[in-house]
Amino acid sequence: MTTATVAAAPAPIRRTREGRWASIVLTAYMVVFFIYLFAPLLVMTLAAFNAYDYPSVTQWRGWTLKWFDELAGDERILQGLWNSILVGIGVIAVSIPLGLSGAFILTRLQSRWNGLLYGVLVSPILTPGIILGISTLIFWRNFEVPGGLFLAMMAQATFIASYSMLMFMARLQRQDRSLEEAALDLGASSFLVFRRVTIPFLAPTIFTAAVIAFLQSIENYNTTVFAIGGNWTLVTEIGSRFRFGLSPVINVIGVIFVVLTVIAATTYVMLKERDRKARMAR
Amino acid sequence: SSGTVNVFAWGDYVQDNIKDAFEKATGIKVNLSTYGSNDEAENKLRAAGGKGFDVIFPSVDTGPNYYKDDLLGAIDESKFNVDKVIPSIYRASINLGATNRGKRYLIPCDWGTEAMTWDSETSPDLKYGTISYGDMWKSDMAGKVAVRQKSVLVSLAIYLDDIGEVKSDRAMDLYKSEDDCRRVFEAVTNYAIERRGNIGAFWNNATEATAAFTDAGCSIGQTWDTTGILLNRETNPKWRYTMPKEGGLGWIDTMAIPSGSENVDQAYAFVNFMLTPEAGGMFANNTGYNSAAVDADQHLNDAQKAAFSMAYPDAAAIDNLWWWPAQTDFFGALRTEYVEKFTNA
Amino acid sequence: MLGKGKNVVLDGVSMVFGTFTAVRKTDLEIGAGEFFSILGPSGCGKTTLLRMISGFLEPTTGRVLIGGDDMAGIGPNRRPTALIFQNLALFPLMPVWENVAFGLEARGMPKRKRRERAMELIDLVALRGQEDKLPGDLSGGQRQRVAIARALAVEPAVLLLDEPLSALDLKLRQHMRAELKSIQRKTGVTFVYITHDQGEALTMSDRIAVMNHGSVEQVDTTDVLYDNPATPFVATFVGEQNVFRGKVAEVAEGFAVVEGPDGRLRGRVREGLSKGDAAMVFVRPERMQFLNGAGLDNVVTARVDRRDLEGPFVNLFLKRDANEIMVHIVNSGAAGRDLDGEQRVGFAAADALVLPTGDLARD
Amino acid sequence: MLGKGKNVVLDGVSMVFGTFTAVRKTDLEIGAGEFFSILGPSGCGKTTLLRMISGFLEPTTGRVLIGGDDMAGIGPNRRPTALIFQNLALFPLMPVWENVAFGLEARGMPKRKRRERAMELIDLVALRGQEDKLPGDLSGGQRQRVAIARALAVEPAVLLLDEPLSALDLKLRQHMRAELKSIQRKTGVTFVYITHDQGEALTMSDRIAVMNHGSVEQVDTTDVLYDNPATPFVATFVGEQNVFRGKVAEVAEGFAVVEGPDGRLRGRVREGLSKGDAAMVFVRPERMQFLNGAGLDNVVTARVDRRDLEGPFVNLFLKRDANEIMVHIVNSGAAGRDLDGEQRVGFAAADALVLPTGDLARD
Amino acid sequence: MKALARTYGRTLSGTFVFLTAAWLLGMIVIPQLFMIERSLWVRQESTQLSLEIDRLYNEVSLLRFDAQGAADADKPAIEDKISGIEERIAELEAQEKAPQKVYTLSNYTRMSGLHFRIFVRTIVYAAMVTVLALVVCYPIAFAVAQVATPQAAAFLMLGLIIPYAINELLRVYAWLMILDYQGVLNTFLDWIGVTNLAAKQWIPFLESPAAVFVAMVYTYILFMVFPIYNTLETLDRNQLEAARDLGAPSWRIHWRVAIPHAKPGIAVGCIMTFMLSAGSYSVPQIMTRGTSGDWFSQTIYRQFFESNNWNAGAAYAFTLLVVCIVFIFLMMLVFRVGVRDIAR
Ligand SMILES: Nc1ncnc2c1ncn2[C@@H]1O[C@H](COP(=O)(O)OP(=O)(O)OP(=O)(O)O)[C@@H](O)[C@H]1O
Ligand SMILES: Nc1ncnc2c1ncn2[C@@H]1O[C@H](COP(=O)(O)OP(=O)(O)OP(=O)(O)O)[C@@H](O)[C@H]1O
Ligand SMILES: [Mg+2]
Ligand SMILES: [Mg+2]
Repeated sequence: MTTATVAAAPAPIRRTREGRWASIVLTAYMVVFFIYLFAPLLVMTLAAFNAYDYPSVTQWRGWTLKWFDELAGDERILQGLWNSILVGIGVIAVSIPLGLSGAFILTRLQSRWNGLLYGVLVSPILTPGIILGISTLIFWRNFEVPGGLFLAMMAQATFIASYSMLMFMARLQRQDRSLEEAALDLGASSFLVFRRVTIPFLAPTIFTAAVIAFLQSIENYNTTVFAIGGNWTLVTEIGSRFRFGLSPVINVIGVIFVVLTVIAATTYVMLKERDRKARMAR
Repeated sequence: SSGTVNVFAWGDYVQDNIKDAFEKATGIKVNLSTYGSNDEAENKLRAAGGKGFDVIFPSVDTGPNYYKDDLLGAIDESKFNVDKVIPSIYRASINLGATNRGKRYLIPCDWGTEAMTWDSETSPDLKYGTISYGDMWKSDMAGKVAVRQKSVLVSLAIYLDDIGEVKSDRAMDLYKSEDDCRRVFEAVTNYAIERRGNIGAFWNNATEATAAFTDAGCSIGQTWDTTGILLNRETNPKWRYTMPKEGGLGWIDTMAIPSGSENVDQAYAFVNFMLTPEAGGMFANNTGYNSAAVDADQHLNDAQKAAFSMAYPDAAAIDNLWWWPAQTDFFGALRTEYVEKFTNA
Repeated sequence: MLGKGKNVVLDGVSMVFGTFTAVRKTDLEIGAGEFFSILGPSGCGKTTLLRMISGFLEPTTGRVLIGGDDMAGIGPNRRPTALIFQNLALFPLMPVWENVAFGLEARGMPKRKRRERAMELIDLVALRGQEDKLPGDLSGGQRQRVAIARALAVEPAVLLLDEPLSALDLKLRQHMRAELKSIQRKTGVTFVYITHDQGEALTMSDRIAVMNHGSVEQVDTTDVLYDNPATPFVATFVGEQNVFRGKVAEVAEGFAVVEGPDGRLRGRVREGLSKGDAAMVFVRPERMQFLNGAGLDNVVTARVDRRDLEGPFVNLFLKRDANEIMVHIVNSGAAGRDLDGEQRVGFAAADALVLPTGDLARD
Repeated sequence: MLGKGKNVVLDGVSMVFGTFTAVRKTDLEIGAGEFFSILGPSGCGKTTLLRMISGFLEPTTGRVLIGGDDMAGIGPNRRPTALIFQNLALFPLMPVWENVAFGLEARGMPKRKRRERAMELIDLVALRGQEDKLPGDLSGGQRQRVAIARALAVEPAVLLLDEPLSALDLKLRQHMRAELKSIQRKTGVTFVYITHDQGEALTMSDRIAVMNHGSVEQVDTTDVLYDNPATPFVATFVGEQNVFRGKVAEVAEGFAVVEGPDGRLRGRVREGLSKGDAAMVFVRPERMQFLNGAGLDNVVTARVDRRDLEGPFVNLFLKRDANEIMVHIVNSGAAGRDLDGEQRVGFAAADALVLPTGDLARD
Repeated sequence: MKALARTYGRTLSGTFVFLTAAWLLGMIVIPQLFMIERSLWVRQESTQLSLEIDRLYNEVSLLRFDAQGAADADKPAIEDKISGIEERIAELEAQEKAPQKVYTLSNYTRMSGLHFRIFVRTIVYAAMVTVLALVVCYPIAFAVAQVATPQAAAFLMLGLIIPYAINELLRVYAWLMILDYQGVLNTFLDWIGVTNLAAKQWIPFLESPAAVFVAMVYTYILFMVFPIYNTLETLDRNQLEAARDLGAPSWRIHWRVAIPHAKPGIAVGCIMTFMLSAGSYSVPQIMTRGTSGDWFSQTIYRQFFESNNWNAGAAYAFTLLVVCIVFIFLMMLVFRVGVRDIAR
């Protein structure tokens, strides 16, 4: 009796005549929107295959793959990429626990100061990135910590943790608190509750928050450029090359990233879909 | 100190061939970081309190910005070969900001210019000898001019001084005192604002400068030598680059040792290496700039030689250069102020 | 196989939230192994009471004793109780058996052993074969059973159930009532069962406490509660009632006569009412009869308004001025189909109860 | 004040989603002003049927006619129907009166006039005084009434209700049944009412269609449905039944004798059964009696297993091998309290119904 | 604290509090206080005197340099000259005072008319970007949340995320390539005959602030779509159907049902977009090539890095932050959204 209710997916609106117009308009709009979304990517990708020395599609000099070769030989870019990844991983490691802690405190503690605390904890999102970078650098100078990958990570984590926190708060607010109470009632220690009930509940958000943290870290420029000191990441390297003329090598990186993202995200969606189907079938 | 040197350089300065040659010659490992603008270099060093780097490449005129916060260490002239720097440049640099209160902090490394780039097809009449900064402000150039805000006001000051419209001692008044500076900038900016329609694009880096001509449709402008030369060489020979008759804007990039350097000896070794004719030649071929090392021109390749003679057809072109003087506090602030005024007019 | 139930004693327990008293001073004794229900309308304080027993709330005053031990300061994870939540609170990401074994996991039992133990309980609640599914893949009734097994796994002496059936649909709810009751018998654990559904409470419980506005109005066995409610609230909250208002005209030998707009009505009375007091006469619809001439202790005339078939019963609704009278007749084919217009209905004095006027359960 | 109801005709209507047939070819005529229920278990296609009437779905085959007009191609916003959703779908951010007036707003009625009109409807559903509250601040029953008023505001000829009471608790549900019924009478609008609760359908409807697996198994008035279900499914889905299985031993004069493990049982039969066929005998629990010696057409012996007080009834559950027999006795004080051990229960042949073996409603 | 400890125990709760405190103090408050402190003082020094001294020193240095190459005979004269100047230097240096750090609000109050105009314009522009982004994103969020099948929705989401795989600089640069005078769009228009590039007749997209808007909306789409999507996803489809059933046309359904429901999401999206666009540096910097006016973030940047006035820069930045926060509260007030809704 009830199993059918569980499995029933929300039926899509099957429109009758009235609705049809609205849906045509909406579909048309979506098409335009996605053109808007992908046009720059297309341009950027084309430029990666253009033999011209600067990223351009209007100055077309024929197809080439030389920029891919050049990327393979560009140690600074490759090293920068590696550094970006290191920083990204560090940012995940720092911002996820911070964001989680903040979210727990804000959602679980009822206090008059919550509003203020919330305001301060999200303020890094609103602070110009440059300022975060500089203030982090100045602060750590007191402890004789020079700029570098570590500080870049700390500076980025300052605001990325805020994003994570927002995501965790959203999830926690949807949490069924009675699950934790049930676990306690069954005699679980607080650690067990956390490990077996809370963390599994948060796991999907931890995953997305980590992905978003990583992406934000990888693409961050304003904050990183100051905190990075003598080291460099992919983006700061691109930034410093801006002055001397970008080469389409940069576009090649973009293309690779897009392809990787598409592959990763598509597999993710497919896996989820398969999972859902498997569950429906059961 | 260790066997490494932390070099903080412009993105294109220390390329692999130089790095490898230096490491081979001295056994010191180069730890390279790069930047894309003087502001970036300066502020990074300032934020780091002068620590973390052993060699840095400030433009000579930005020296005072470093002195104020004691970011650089004084140069021990006994530790490097003064004679390896082209003497005239070495001498000129004294006044341009390389010394402070009697001590030298900056050693010239290379020099270049910012001068006229134009489309010789659409403006066949323009050529070296007659071309002038004023050509950018002619009424038939609406939407076709590409300039860098920070330098265009100065070149315009030189031009207006030259034609006698705004007297400024060849723009030197800009550095004399705050009041003079304001007077000249005010007049120059007003002149520019009246003709703002001429501006097709502002640029701040080579990428933008190139795009200004290839994508934004500009046909005349003020660019760095490398931009102009590469446009001519790589994009289309119709693009020409040369000095205007008022004199090109000359800049000198230098090498300095930050006050917090921990590898001073290695730093001097690096400086000395950069000033060898071979390294100077490599440098010039790599970047398109002109090395300040004696005899570096012996090692130039043909393309570089050709470019040099397009940009500086005769010795007068070089003698007539207007070198950026050392910046003063009020100059930096006022220039920003008027640049903003011009930009937002 | 399971621990015997323990008794629960509430000794002057009350709960105040800020300025709001959710539970007034309450004394209650729940016997070991009893199926005890707490019945009351939404917001009357049932959950609060239960949470004090389970240890999630510390009472503002009074003591909670379980099996004779004072529970003050002992947290929910150290009391011999287990709570079944209204929404069940199954762990959605653990398969059934892990849910059931969670309490054992918390006690550090090795995996192999706890799976074994869980399987026994899964058998007990007839879920064999479902042990590796996730709760989301089960039907409502099955989920219900997982919750019971999970709670029983920790061998509680007292099982606290907070409206565990309210999320199920009617048929299933009826089915689960029987199941719960039989599990309680099998295990001998004390059940404290919260509900606002009087039918549920009546069918399952040994005894019922009826709460209203934070206080317990009556504690009795189901039959007593149904036949001898202590207050108008209990009378109308438990089962259906016809209510007639009036003033006491006579009191004698356990019976009283109430005079009101519906005439003189006689019914049983307990002490506490004397002549002239405002009173209410309560009669269950199934105790009323249509009179074909013949008389009964009490007779009222009213117009038949409508007839509802409810299955085993036919409900006849009669109107007398503003008062509505409901009569249940057993559905024996065409029952009540011919009744129409003005009718005389009656009931025996023994089937009527006279109580002092008081609040009725709203409906 | 409100438009009279219109009739609804489904003419060979069916609905296929992809490869899944949600509603099989159905013919149905719902009279103007009728209170018509569609009853069936979850997933049987009730909502789908309703959505075809309301215009949210176009039938795969067949036609929907309302008041004689073919509705093909006419969208939900232009049909003379209004739909009340299972979860009510009140607009949570609009105060009550705006909710009620929304349909009028959509028709461009000026604010003042529509508020006036909304107030009339608010009076109709007895919500005067609540008009400026938000739906979230109302009780379940009040919200229910807002939904009704909102639907009535557009003066529909047909009101479609999709399990509107299922979210309410028991007492309230019972109360709202009466209310809905009385509104239907007052307005004369055709009500098409969906439910999976047979009690609800029985108490309110003029006629009921029972659906199972996408097809309508029986359409009849409530009494006929209860007393003469056409199939085992309907028999067990509507009300409680005792079921005895066996083979037909005899058929004569509208009665059949079925032989099975419980002995020879006699009951009414319709055509279609002949000797030797597998058959089922259905008897309602309230038609069964405990026999003190005296005989009845059919007698079965079984052990009393347990006694549940359900309020007006006492349910006695008896076990006979695997079969459970349920007997309802009217609660007359101590009803059934003394019954114990082996007992004889019987029922009249006229109260039993013999049907060909078929699927029962699961519970 | 107690509430937290009851569920998670002392150790875990303590860890949460510790981490939050470390983040709050060590990464946000104290570093920011350093900046705020900076915005509250100026360095006072007598520039003219120092300039004069610097000039004299340079003269000495020059003379010394020349002396190396000079004939020996000339050297004494030069030495004389040098010592003369050095005396003068000593004299002046005695008058020179060390620069003084003076606490003042002048960094806040001295904002020039131009900067104030830029500031106001930036706020207005950011608001316009926000509105534009809202208009662009709402239908998408609605479609993904309410109309698409779950599978389609997953792919639409994927489509929304892909552009974020590439760096912001590149994204903006790509837009520049598209909108430039001789960019992709104008080339395309040339090809269909609308413009004529050869004759330098093109549509100057870049000259209007709209170019920045287009790129900025593009850059911040996700920040608008996601919060709206999240709220719209929770909108009961029955409400939409109920509205339609009651005869409402699509626009009214949105106006009266969907948009009010999505309000918290809209508020959050607007807040984020506003913040990000008000603080965006690279988009206006790259997009306009300076031709359509500065944004305030560029001004801040220049205060820091070109005027070398960190103190004023800090004050500007702080002002922007305060205005943004005021904006948040305004939005929350207007939309009646609580602080907590922002997380939804
Ligand atoms: N933590 C709390 N703070 C303040 N008031 C509370 C708290 N918990 C419960 N209450 C109030 O105490 C009263 C009793 O609540 P309780 O949950 O015990 O009712 P209930 O009988 O279980 O109702 P329901 O049948 O609706 O679950 C309610 O009015 C409720 O609002
Ligand atoms: N749009 C659709 N696409 C595919 N299958 C559907 C769709 N809508 C409904 N169904 C299926 O059709 C069957 C009938 O659904 P319907 O909603 O009509 O059942 P119901 O009788 O209303 O059930 P309930 O009592 O649970 O509401 C179900 O199995 C359901 O899964
Ligand atoms: Mg409760
Ligand atoms: Mg349905």
